[in-house]
Amino acid sequence: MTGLVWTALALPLAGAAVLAVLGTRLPARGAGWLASLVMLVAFVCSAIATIMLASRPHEERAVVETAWTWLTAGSFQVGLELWFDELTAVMLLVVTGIGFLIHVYSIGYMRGDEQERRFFAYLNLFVFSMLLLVVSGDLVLLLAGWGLVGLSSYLLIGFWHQKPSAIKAAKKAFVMNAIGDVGLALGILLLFIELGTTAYTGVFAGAGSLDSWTATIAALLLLVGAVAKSAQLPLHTWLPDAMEGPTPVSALIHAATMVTAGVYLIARMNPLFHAAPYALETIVVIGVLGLLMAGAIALVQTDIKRIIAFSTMSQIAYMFVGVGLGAYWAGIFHLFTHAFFKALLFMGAGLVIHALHGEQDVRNMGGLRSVMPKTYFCMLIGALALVGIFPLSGGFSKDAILASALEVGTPLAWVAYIGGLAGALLTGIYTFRLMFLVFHRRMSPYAEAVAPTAVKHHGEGPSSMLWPVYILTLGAAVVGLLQVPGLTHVFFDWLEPIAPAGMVEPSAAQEWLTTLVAVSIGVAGIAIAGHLYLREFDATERMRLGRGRLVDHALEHRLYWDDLYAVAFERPAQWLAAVLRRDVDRPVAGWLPTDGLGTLTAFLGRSVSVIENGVVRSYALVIALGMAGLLLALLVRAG
Amino acid sequence: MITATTLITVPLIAGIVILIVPFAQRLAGYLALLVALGMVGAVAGFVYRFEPMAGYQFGDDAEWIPQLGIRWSVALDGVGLALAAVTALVVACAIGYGLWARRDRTHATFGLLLITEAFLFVVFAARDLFVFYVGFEGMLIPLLVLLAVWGGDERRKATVQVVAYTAFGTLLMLVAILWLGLTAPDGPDFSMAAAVGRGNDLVFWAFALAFAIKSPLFPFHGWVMPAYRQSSPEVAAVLSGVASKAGGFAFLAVLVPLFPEQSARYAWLFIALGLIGFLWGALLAFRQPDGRGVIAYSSIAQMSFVVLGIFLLNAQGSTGATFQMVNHALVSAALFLLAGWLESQAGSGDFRRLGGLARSRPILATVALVLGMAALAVPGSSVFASEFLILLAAFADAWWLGTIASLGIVLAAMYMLRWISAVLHEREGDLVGQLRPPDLRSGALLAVLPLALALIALSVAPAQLTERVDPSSQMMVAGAFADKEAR
Amino acid sequence: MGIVVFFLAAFLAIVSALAVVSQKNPFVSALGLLGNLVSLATLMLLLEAQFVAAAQVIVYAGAIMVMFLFVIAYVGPRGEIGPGTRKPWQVVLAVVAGLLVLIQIVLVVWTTDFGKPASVDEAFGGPGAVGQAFVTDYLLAFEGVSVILFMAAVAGVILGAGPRPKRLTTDQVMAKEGEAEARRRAASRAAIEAAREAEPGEVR
Amino acid sequence: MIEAPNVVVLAIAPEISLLVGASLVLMVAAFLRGRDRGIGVLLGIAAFAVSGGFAIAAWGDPPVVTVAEALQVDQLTQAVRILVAGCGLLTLLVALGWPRMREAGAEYAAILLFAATGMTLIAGSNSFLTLFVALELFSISLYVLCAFDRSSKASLESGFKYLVLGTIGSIILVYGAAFLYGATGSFQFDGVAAGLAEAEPGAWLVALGVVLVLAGLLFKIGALPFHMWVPDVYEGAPTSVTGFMAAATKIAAFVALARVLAEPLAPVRDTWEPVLVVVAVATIVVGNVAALVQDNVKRMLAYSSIAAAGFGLIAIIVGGEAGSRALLFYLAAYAPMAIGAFAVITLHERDHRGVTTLESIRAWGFERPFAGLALVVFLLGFAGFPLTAGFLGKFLVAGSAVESGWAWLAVVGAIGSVIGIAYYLRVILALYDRSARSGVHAAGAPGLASVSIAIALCLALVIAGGALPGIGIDWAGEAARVLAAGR
Amino acid sequence: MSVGLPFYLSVSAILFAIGLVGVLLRRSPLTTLLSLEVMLNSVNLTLVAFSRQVGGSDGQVFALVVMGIAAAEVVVGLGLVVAMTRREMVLDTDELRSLSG
Repeated sequence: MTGLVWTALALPLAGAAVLAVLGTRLPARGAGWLASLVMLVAFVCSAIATIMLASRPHEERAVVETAWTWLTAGSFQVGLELWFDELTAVMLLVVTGIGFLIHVYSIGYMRGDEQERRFFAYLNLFVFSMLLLVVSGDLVLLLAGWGLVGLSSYLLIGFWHQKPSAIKAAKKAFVMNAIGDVGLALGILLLFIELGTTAYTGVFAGAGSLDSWTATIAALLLLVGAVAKSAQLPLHTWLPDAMEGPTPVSALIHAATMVTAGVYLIARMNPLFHAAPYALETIVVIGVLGLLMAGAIALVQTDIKRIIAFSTMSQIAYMFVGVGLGAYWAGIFHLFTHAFFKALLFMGAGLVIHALHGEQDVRNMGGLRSVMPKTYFCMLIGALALVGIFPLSGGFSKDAILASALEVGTPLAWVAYIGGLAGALLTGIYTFRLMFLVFHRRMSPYAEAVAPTAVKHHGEGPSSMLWPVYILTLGAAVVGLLQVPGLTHVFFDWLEPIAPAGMVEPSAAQEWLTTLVAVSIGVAGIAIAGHLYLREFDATERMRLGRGRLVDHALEHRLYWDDLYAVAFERPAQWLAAVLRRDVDRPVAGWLPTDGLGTLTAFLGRSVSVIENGVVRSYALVIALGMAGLLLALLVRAG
Repeated sequence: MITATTLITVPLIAGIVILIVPFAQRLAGYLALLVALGMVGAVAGFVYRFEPMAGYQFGDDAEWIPQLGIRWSVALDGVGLALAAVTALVVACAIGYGLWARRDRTHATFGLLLITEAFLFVVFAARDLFVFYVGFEGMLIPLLVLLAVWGGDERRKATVQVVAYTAFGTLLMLVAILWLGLTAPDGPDFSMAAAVGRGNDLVFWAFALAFAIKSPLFPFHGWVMPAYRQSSPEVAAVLSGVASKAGGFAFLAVLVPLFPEQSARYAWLFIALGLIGFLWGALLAFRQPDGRGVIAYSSIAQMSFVVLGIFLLNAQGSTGATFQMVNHALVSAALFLLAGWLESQAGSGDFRRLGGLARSRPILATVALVLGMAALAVPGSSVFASEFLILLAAFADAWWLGTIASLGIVLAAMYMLRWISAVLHEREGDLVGQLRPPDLRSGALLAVLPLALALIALSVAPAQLTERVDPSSQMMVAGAFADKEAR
Repeated sequence: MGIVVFFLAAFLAIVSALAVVSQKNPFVSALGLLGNLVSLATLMLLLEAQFVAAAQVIVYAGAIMVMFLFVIAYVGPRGEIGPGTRKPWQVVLAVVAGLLVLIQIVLVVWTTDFGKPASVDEAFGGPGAVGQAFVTDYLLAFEGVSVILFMAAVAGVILGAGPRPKRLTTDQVMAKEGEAEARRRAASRAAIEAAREAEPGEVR
Repeated sequence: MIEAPNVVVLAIAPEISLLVGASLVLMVAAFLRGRDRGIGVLLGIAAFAVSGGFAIAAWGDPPVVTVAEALQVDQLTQAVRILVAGCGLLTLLVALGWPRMREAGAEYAAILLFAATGMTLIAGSNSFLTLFVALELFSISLYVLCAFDRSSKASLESGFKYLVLGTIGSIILVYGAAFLYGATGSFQFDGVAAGLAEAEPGAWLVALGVVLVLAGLLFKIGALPFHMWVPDVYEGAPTSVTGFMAAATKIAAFVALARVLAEPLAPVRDTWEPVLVVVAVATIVVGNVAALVQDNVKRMLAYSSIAAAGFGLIAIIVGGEAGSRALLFYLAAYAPMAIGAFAVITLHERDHRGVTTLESIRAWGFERPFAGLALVVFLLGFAGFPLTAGFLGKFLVAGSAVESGWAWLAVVGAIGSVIGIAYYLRVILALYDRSARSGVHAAGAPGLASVSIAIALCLALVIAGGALPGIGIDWAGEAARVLAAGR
Repeated sequence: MSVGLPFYLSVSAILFAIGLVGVLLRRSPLTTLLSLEVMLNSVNLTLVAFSRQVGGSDGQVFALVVMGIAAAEVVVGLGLVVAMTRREMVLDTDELRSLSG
């Protein structure tokens, strides 16, 4: 069983290495198929391993295995440790499964790009990193995976590296992630110093014995990492910019897998967070604020991918609320369903962009329903799942989170509940704003000029792009049924063992009530969106939501977070570095002023040799004076 | 029987022979490369035979100048072996690169590089202060000549600067060594073992100054910029890659064990300087206009960090510092070779005139990316592992120390990304169109690749190194640690 | 009597020494030195060093002075150069140095109590006593001086040998030197230029 | 009845052989006038070899005081005899490369032999009278040797300057000896020592005598403020003579100074010690600083030899067994470096047909790899880099200073050495200036082979003295015991 | 002896100083050599005076040695002057400045 997991872990790495080394010696198409094949095998391995895990008795489901000692120093020891349990299995399946589909999709999407091989190498590398993150049984190793996904994300966002905006976005993502890495690393350091180990077994066992302050600080430091990776407040600003990367990347990394790593981390570290209630409350607060803010900003974005990106941020904020409330299973469940419908939405958007020759501005779309009916249908399913319309997948998972808030019942949980419902309204509006602007209303002149011919020639897309979309559509529609309140209980049962201290589980009544409310709100949102955007209008008109210019301006500028960072950190750092370089380093490092010293010694040397004027009388004079001087000194001293 | 003495004498003799025997130019180069590869093999044999718990090994101990109590005493422990291994690799790659670059007057360049290697081995293996001094000072000569003769346009000024700084430090150290050796209780004795704990503060500072300048530790880095910028790539690689490690190694293997009491007492100062230097170098690297500037200041930052790690005086700190030195040797040597390759192809290292090199140069892009990512310590890389150990040590010492130090890691990400994108990405610079060979290939690639592969290997199993280093490095700081605890 | 002779001799010695130093014509200076020697010989006689006094006159007046006069005659008017006064500081400092040395020695001499001079017998200072000391206790010095004189003779031959030069005035000599120097410089410059411009192959 | 003084002929055999050699050379020269005169030089070499052979054969014999107590023949004297014979031998080899040797080689050899006789005598002198005679013997010989190249105005000028200033120095020495005679009633060293021991402390007369004697001797070693003649004379003299002066004169004068301080003046150490300390520091500083701005290589080496004299003075001040041993080793180590360096300059003068300056030596190292490398080694030896005899000399001197509480003098010496490295480096940089093309090219000429042999011998000595100095240290220690016993 | 030792020594010192000043001031090489002779003579006087004071012949022997050496020096010095004359050099010590710096 563990062998299969190791295989699943190693295959993408091998794939990446083979692609990198062979490079141009591979046929262009072959790279994509090879990478996809690797993913398929990895998925199959994961699936079999999961089945084998499921066949075990409950108490034997957490498997730990060390391949070799990775790093030692003194009492510090980190093994290359595999940790395979129910949560790992879910993540494995999501990563390999969705990952496989997106690889296949990419074959079509990237066709014709001269750097295809590099793209698939990066993609495989990313999958390896993500798998390392989820299967590692040691925090340091998790951090390694954590960093490597950041790296692959950087590489993929900046894939079209001749675009300065892409490189800028990639760097931004990497630096933000690095801040998170450092936070996470500090948390791990603190845990090691308190517990003497970084292996999960030791940490879980010792978490309970930590005093609450230490636990809180450690948990908050881990949270910094989670927040950065999952693009939550206040380290979220990289995610919208990350849409500069190719669309499959957005689908894989910035929707289905990497950004959810923060949720996974919190769920994984639940024994620690359990010991740190303040940290859990912080997570809820971050989640509520994030889901509202991201939803609001999504309302005014004009880039199709950015709208989906903010939606992602908002949905992950829901997951944060879920895990923050202690309903780890609900958070992971939402992660699971979200992976399907968000990947679907991105890939659908990708089809649209493909058909429009790379256009991403929704103002230049419109009326595509007739041209791209298959795409429209799939995306509609995805959008409905996102809004949480019964019985599609998103509804079940999101409502599970909200219902958990009801079950918890604290004031903060009520805030979360209300906030979550408000968020559902925003979700409805922005999702269908997108759908209406893209597929309904009258075609924009650009779309009219481009789309019909493109579709006529190539169809809505090559089959390698369409089939993954279909499969995801199916998934988005049905995976919610794993956990129908009162009927099926698969997900909760499966994940229950991961939280030794137990998980919050709402009653069926709470869930159905919440579903009722949430679906109504979602439908209301769709209605509002229809009211606002389903009218015919000139595409050049600015798409405002409210009347107040201030609000619009603020939302369009994403609530000034970027400007805040620029003013607070980036510019001072740049200024400081410039000043240090220009004015400070030279005097400080040049404490031995070789120039000045050289001039000084040269001056001294010249003054000394002035006496050496070649005149023998002067020499004799110096000798006489020297003798007289020595004599004088000695006589004075003796006398 | 191959011992540490073999390690020293073979490159020394080979270097001198290559220097003076008038072989054909190419032949001299290939001979030098052969010897350098032989040294890699010899060191590999040592690594294979090394017993981590057995202390100093492969040693020789013979009378040298009995009148002064000076012995030819050389042996390798884990720390010395790690650095010797990386030295052998870096020098081999540097010679390989020089061969590719068709350096003129091959005899002299490669002969001198081999002699440098021999002296570096002396430093890493010395168990006698006199022997140590010979290595520490001796390695300067060939490097200086290499800098002064084959350097860039301002090589004279750079040479003078290097000499002024380093000679100043080492000569004061010589006086200190004399004091230690001649005031030994049982007649003159220059062995390190006899010097443990006998030094006073003045002697301590004389040593510390020499090492701080060589490392270079902030604020003794004034010579670094001119030296790294003016020397030819292979020499810069050896200078920043391994020669600077002599300073860091000396802190760990000489200063701390010999002066446990002072080391514990003044550890705070070195920690402070290390911390400042780490951030300082990172900030300055961020604003450098060319590749060499970035690498040079990042080297200052990294070596300051190493010193910080050493003076935390615990197992993780010292092992981490050693590991970090190995990593940095590989990274900076490879980066300098790469920067040199770029300059030789494009005619400039100026960021404003480069860029977009990744386009249709996949090999260059891959190698540069791997190195860049290693340099910025992406988690999972070997540099990350070593930095993590030092951070761990810092955090264990004081939480705020670790927290501030972690800032430097974020800064490292910023400047290395700037380097990568300025060279590889974005729009093509005006010089890039004129490049002759389109991609990193053949000789130059073969010179850089082993360094990159070594980094990757260390990333996969860093414990292979730390397990061998750990017992030795713990021994080195044990005395000072006990003193610190007693305080 | 002794006092009168002493002061007379001392006065003459000083005056003649001043003459040596101050005269423009080296011939006159040399004659001044002769007077100085004789005065000193007188003083030595007062100190009962008859043999040394005699040697002083014989060696100096008989040998050294003659040599001087020959060379002065050989060199001719070129030897006549007035006291240099181009740099006042040189003069001031020279006088200061001289005075400083003088004052210090005189001070030491007059503040030291030497005690009574030793009583000496008749033979003291005579050729017998000094001669005996020379070939017994000071044999090595004696031999050494003879070796030095031998060597000096050889050196005189080496240095003095060669073709006889033309007589020229100072100005002519200086002008010629200037020309020669300029020629030499030009030649060496040309040689270096030529070597620089040559192809490496030719250089080899 | 006059009794002949006792003379142990065997004890003064080296001097006798030198003098006989000189006479033979002159006689042969008289017979062979007009023909190839290399035979005169060969005879000179033979005389030096025989003289040195006698001294070596007598090594370890019990000390003898001979020639009516004028001369003490002990280990120190033997050591100087051997060293001077070696210097003379090497100098004659170098001189063969000088074109004028074909017409006046025999005279040159004869006068060199006379000078060497004076030097060996001064080392063994047992009275101020002997000291003075010996001093004059070699001084006057050197005046002649300096002016030996009559075709060169610079040579005549240097000879005349040396003569005027040297005579002033000698007069001062005699004057001092006279005052000491007045104070003690003797010229014999033991008599003076006995008299001074009884004299009231701080007597002005004694102080006067001591200062004048010291001034006379310091003049010969070229210490401040009596150094003024050194640069001009070194520059103007034929280069082989300069090498001989830098090496042998220094040995003789230093040993004489050490003997005078250790024997007659030992009781008044309080008087001369402060004088020497001031002089030593000033000499080191001024010598090094002034050397820094010289463009003429011979002149630069002259200043460096002034600085070296300052370093030797440190050993003199320290005195005792350690200091004396260090002094002797330092002088012995300095000799081959000086002769070798000036031999290389001789070679360059032949190639260049002109004065050796930093400009004219540019890129010459590539023309003559062996000579260039040798010069580098000699310069590094002067600078005190490890594995050269010069380093060990400085090591011993600084070591003796540190050991006996004069550590600050060692530090001054170390700082001087730092400055020293800067100007030696200027030469090395010029020697291997890759951007310049050598204006001269190496050409064979008669006599150059012997110069090369001399360079090779010096090189071997310098490296052997640095790598395996044990014998030399033992040897210096034995010779130095004489001086140490006096205190 | 009617005049005390200090008188002789003073006369010697005065001559020494005169000779020294002569060397320091005169530019003619011949006069310089003559001034040196004055200095040498003054030292001889000191030696002889002390010899009388001490009552040994050592000082006188030394004085004789000094005389001999002075002769040798004069030979070499004058030989140099002659050689310089032959090389048509200016006989002015201030002009002997090709070696300086």
